[in-house]
Amino acid sequence: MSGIGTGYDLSATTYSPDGKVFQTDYAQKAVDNSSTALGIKCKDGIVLAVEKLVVSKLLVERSSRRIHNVDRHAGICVAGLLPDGRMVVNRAAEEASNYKSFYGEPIPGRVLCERLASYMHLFNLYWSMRPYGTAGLLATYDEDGPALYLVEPSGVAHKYHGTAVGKARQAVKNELEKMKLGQLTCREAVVEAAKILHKVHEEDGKPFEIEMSWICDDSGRVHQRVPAEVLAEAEAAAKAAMEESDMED
Amino acid sequence: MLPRPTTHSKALGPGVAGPELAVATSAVLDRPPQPTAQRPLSGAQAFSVDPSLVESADGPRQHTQYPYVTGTSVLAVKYAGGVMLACDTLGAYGSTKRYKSLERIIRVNARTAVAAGGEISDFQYITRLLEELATDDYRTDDGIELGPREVFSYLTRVMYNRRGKMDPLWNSLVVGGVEADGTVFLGTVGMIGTHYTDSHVATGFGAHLARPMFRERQSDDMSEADAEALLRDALRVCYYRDKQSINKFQVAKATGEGVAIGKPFALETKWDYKAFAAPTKWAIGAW
Amino acid sequence: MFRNQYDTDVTTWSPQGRLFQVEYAMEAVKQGSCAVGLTSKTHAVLATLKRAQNELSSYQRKIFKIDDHMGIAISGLTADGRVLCRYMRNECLNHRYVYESSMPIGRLVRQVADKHQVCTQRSWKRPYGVGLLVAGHDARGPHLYNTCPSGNYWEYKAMAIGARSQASKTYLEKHFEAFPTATPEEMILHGLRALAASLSEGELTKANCAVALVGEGSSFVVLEEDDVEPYIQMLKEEEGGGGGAEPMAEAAAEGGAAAAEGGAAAAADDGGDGAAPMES
Amino acid sequence: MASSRLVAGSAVADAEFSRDISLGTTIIAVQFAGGVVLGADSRTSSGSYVANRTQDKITPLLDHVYLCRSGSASDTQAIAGYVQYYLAQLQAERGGPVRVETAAMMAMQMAYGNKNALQAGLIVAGFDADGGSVYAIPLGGTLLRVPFAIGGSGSAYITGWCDKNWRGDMSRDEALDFVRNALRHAMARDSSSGGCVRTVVIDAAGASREFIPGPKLQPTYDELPAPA
Amino acid sequence: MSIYTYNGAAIIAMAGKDCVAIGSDLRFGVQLQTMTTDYKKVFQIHDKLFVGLGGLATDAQTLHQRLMFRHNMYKLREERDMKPSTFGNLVSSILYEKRFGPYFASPVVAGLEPDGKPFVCGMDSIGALETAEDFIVTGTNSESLFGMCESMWRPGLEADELFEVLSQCLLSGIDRDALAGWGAVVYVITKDKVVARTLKGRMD
Amino acid sequence: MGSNGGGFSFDLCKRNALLERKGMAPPSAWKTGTTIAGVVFKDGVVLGADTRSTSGSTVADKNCEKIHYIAPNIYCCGAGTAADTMNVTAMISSALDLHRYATGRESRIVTAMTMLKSHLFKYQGHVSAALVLGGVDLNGPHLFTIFPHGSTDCLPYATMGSGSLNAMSVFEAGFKEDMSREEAMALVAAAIRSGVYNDLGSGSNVDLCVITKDGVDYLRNHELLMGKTYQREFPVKYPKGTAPVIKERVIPLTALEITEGEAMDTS
Repeated sequence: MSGIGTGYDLSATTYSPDGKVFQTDYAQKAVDNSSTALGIKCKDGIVLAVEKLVVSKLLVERSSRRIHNVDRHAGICVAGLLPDGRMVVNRAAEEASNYKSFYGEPIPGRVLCERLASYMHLFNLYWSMRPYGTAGLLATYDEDGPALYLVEPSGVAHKYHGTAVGKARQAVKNELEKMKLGQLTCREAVVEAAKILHKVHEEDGKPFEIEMSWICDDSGRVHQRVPAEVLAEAEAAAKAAMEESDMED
Repeated sequence: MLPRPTTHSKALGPGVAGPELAVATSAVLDRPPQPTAQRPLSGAQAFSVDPSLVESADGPRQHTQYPYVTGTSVLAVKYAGGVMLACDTLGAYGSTKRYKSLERIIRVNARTAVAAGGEISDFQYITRLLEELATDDYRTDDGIELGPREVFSYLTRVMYNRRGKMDPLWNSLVVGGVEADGTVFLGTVGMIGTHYTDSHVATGFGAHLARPMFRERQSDDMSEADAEALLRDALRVCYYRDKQSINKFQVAKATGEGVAIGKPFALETKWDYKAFAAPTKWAIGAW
Repeated sequence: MFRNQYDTDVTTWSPQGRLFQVEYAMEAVKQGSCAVGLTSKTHAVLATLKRAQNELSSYQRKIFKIDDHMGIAISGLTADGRVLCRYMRNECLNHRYVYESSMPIGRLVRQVADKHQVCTQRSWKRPYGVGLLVAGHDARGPHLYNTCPSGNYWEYKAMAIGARSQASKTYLEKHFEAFPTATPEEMILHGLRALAASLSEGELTKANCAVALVGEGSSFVVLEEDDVEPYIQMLKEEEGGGGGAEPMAEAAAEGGAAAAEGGAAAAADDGGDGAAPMES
Repeated sequence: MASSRLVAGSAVADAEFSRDISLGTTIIAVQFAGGVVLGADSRTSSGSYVANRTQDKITPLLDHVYLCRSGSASDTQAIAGYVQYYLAQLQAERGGPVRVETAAMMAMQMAYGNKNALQAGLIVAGFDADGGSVYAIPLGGTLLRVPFAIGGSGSAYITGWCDKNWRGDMSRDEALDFVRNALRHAMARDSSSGGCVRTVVIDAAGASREFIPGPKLQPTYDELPAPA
Repeated sequence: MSIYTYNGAAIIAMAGKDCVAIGSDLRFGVQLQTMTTDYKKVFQIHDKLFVGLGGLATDAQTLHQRLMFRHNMYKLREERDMKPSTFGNLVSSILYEKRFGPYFASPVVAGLEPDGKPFVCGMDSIGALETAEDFIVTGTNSESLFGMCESMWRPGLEADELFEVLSQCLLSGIDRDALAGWGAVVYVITKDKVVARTLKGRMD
Repeated sequence: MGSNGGGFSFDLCKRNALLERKGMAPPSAWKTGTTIAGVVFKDGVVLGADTRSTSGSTVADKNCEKIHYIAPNIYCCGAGTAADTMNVTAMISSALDLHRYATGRESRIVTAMTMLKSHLFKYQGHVSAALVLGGVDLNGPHLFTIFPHGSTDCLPYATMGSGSLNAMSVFEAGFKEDMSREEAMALVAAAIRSGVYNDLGSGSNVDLCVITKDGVDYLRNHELLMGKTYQREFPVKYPKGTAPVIKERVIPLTALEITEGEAMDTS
């Protein structure tokens, strides 16, 4: 049922008669309209990737960041409103830092994820605030190994083997489901992620760049941007694959 | 009666709580910190303060602390292309040589190393602060990292702020490193925030024992080998003459290539002069 | 101008996942006169068009120095701009106090943008109605950033904001490939030409425009009045020569068209402007 | 009192030297079947400064009686000086060797009689007609005959070790080893003790000294061996 | 407050070529109050020997009396004047005797040795003797006297110039001393005469 | 009046203590902040000292002598309160003089050392003299340090005073057994220099004293480190009459020229 015009959809503290909190759903919309981001859990780590539309040629290449370091062992890729996303990342960094300074060890991924979810949930509880219009793909590597989480505007968070958010999320998920994620290495996943993003972007036609990070053995279990040359190779491979499939068409 | 504070007792010995002697028998058991005459006027003597002097002095009494586990001198020199820091690895508990593998030099980031003398718990706190700073740089991920001069400046503020609260961090710190443009940096910060940069620095006893040697032999364009030899000579003298030191040292180098903290090593020392073995052989009646 | 249920409150999402209040705040930026910024390999330049409220008033200042290595040009609500300016100056001073070094441009911009964001999420606040062009020089060279009321920020090679800035942008897009190697003087001239493109009437005079320059080894300076006069003179000579006039005329024409479009599309989905309000 | 306050104002401000020089020390003496072994480290400190790194803290009182000194260097030197003087006098008077106990008594008289003015912890040990004997004279001037005695700031660190490892039936070499090891462990932990180890063995053959340079001592836990 | 600054004094002794001069200010005060303005701190021991006594006035006077007593005894015993260098040692011994309860006075001795060579020496309150080739100062603001002398004195000053140099040093030195001043007296001792001159100084 | 009984007089102590209680700080005595040092070499002993004496932070004497004569074969460097070092060494020196007259033998260094230490011990550190005593006697060269409290050490190389740490670092790095005279002099001079340059209590010049069995070389101002670096280009010359003289008086000479005492009546 649509809430438009009913007046039940103007505040995060209002239920609609059928039990929905429309403001939360609307915030999710902002995420759904976002350019596509995906996360893959491989056997040796996590890869995060996101497409970024290049809206102006005056922009400095690769300047606007969507993937952020939270701590050495954790990173977040945000989708939706970028400013909202940054605030979530700030909070994550704060949590990581507080945890570290109090307990003396890096914050476990699960704890970080839960704390973030609680934080985002908070904004669904008061009329004076709005839910965050952002979702975060959280990649961590702790003593239990690598983990991928998705935290959504509602405060819901799940652990994933692979997932996507944004405009082409469904297409990406379809692609991910085809792959054998558990056998993939991060190095392979980088190529796959590039291919997927190129593929789902195809219809759009607008110029875009890919931002990608990983946390795996290759990166010393530290969350960092995928090295430029690795990324370039992956993009090249992705473009080649695209052309190939074009030919097939 | 209220329980006594559990500092250690002069009467019973290190690490033991109990009544304090009315008259200190320094002869038998020393008080925890080994004071020298110097009040904390500059970085060089910052931590080697005689607390009794502080207490008896006029003005606001430092109701704060008293160093417990302490490290002694830190020595550092600039040389061609880098800076070298050195100190021993002793964490003394009063006059007890308690922890002998205590590393007092840390790497802050690729360009900066910090070494400390004085209260080790405070230094560990400072270490955590610096780690957090480095992590902040990492998080920001914009290719900008704090240079040694910035770390140095930061530490002077931290130290001075704490002293402003009459709760000083009981350390003297040495910051060494290489700036992004290749400039070699070396500075020291005392426990009340006094700070200076120089071609060579030495804290604690090193200010008296090592600095004269540095003034004679150090030059900014000396080779790495020469710098290491100089530091070893200075460490040896400090070991001979500073009772809070042990023959187990660490040398760290900060160069354009990064920061390398070496493994602990021992120095060769000279004890077998004839006059040492039998000092009064020709002076019967002497001591 | 139409209204709907979802556009009065900054804490209300529209069913499409948009925040109208924020988008309206973005419009405030376009109310301000034009500000242009551009960077070379060594320098960053700001150029602004100043308005006077009436003939008796002075021209509104649009460029503010933040620190020796950084300054901003604002467009939109000047008062909001001054609040942010004060904040930025404070941050720079604090950074200088603690580290005895200049604050990295990007980090400050991010903080400012975060400050913006907070105002888009609290019912008792309103978004800042000002856009900033932040020009500065730090360890990583010269930078130009643009912040928006939405809390978004981007780093640009060159950028223009404010009224009729589309014309200026067109000029910049046409010439930006020449910027990296341009001399500071050339940069200033580029800046002024881009600025001139945004003029609807009249011409650049030493009174109505101000330029700022910052770069390697030169701290942030604002050129106004007599200091900017020689550059304006140079432009005029160019025009007289006829050679340089052509691109400007062209740009101005385009700009005019774009401005007309822009007015119509005010509240609608702003596709032309690089989806600036709600990058998602 | 007045004069001492006045001097505080006008005396040397270099506290290093106005403060008394202290034998923050480890001293030890053990009796074995045929005699006694005395041992001491060699560090003399003034505050944190090592004023003498090869001090001899084992002072002969007679050919067959030696004294280990701990406490204030000046006080113990003065005591030793007086005891040497009186013992020499007594020996000349008696025309024969003085017993160890007598020497210890003499030292006690000095320490006890001036206990408020002195800081001295002494161990007297020697060999006489009755064999070897060890006397401890801690602060205050108590005189105790003991099979072995330890003293000085370093002794706190080895009390347990000595209790565990001491045996009443040690041979000369065992006793010597016991002394060396006790000192080694005390010097490893007490910053006021250090440098070298000096020992004196006194038995029927007379007194024989040994000097072990610091680097020659076997390293203890967490220490590095001296480079060859 | 140091006991040394209870009364106030400024004294300089300077050596010249075969001559020597010594001068003091004239103020006698008790802390910040000026009592008299004709109080000389320089005393003549014999024809060619003067001693200046800075510090606590009561001790300076006592000391002066003891010094006169000792010198008179010496003269009776030896039938000659004491050499200035000998006298310096005498003063030093008298002071060191009270090592643990000193006179609060720091003497300056100036005189001509029998061979005509100038002799100046000074000491602290417990008799640490310092003989000088150039000058000796003492007083409540000895630092400023030091500064003047350090800059003005040069070897080989003749009697007249010695007087002028010493006067300048003394007058400008005491201008920076609230506890000394009100004019000065300077004695110049040469082979055949002693000239005493009173100088005009600030009266505040 | 005027005790000649020797020893210290304590009659002013009570009064001074009272004054001090009333807030009248006693004056600071001159002291020698000082770097003094000595080494034993093959044939003898080299002693060294700087030449600064201070009163508070003011330099009281720029070129004082800190190496004191004890006996023809013994010298002693003094640090601490200037009056104490001077008087203690002078006292022991004269006592040894008498001892030599009595015994007809060369003084031994241990004798000087023992006399010094017992004097200092008697005053329990209140006579604050820190000494480096050196000399050569029939047993060869000897070097002792004596602390204000009266403890002594017998050492091959020794330093004292506020610059002792600076000087010691030179010795610990450079000492060798059985050095030549030249080596030993260079080493001691370097040690003193280290004090002069690094310790504020020490300054000016280097005095050395080399004692061998063949005699003593007292090298006063062996190294002149600190001359005046400034010089008045043209020292101001005051013409006669510059100073405002109010009154001038010539004090007549009174002394009787006694050429010869009258012969005592011996009849």
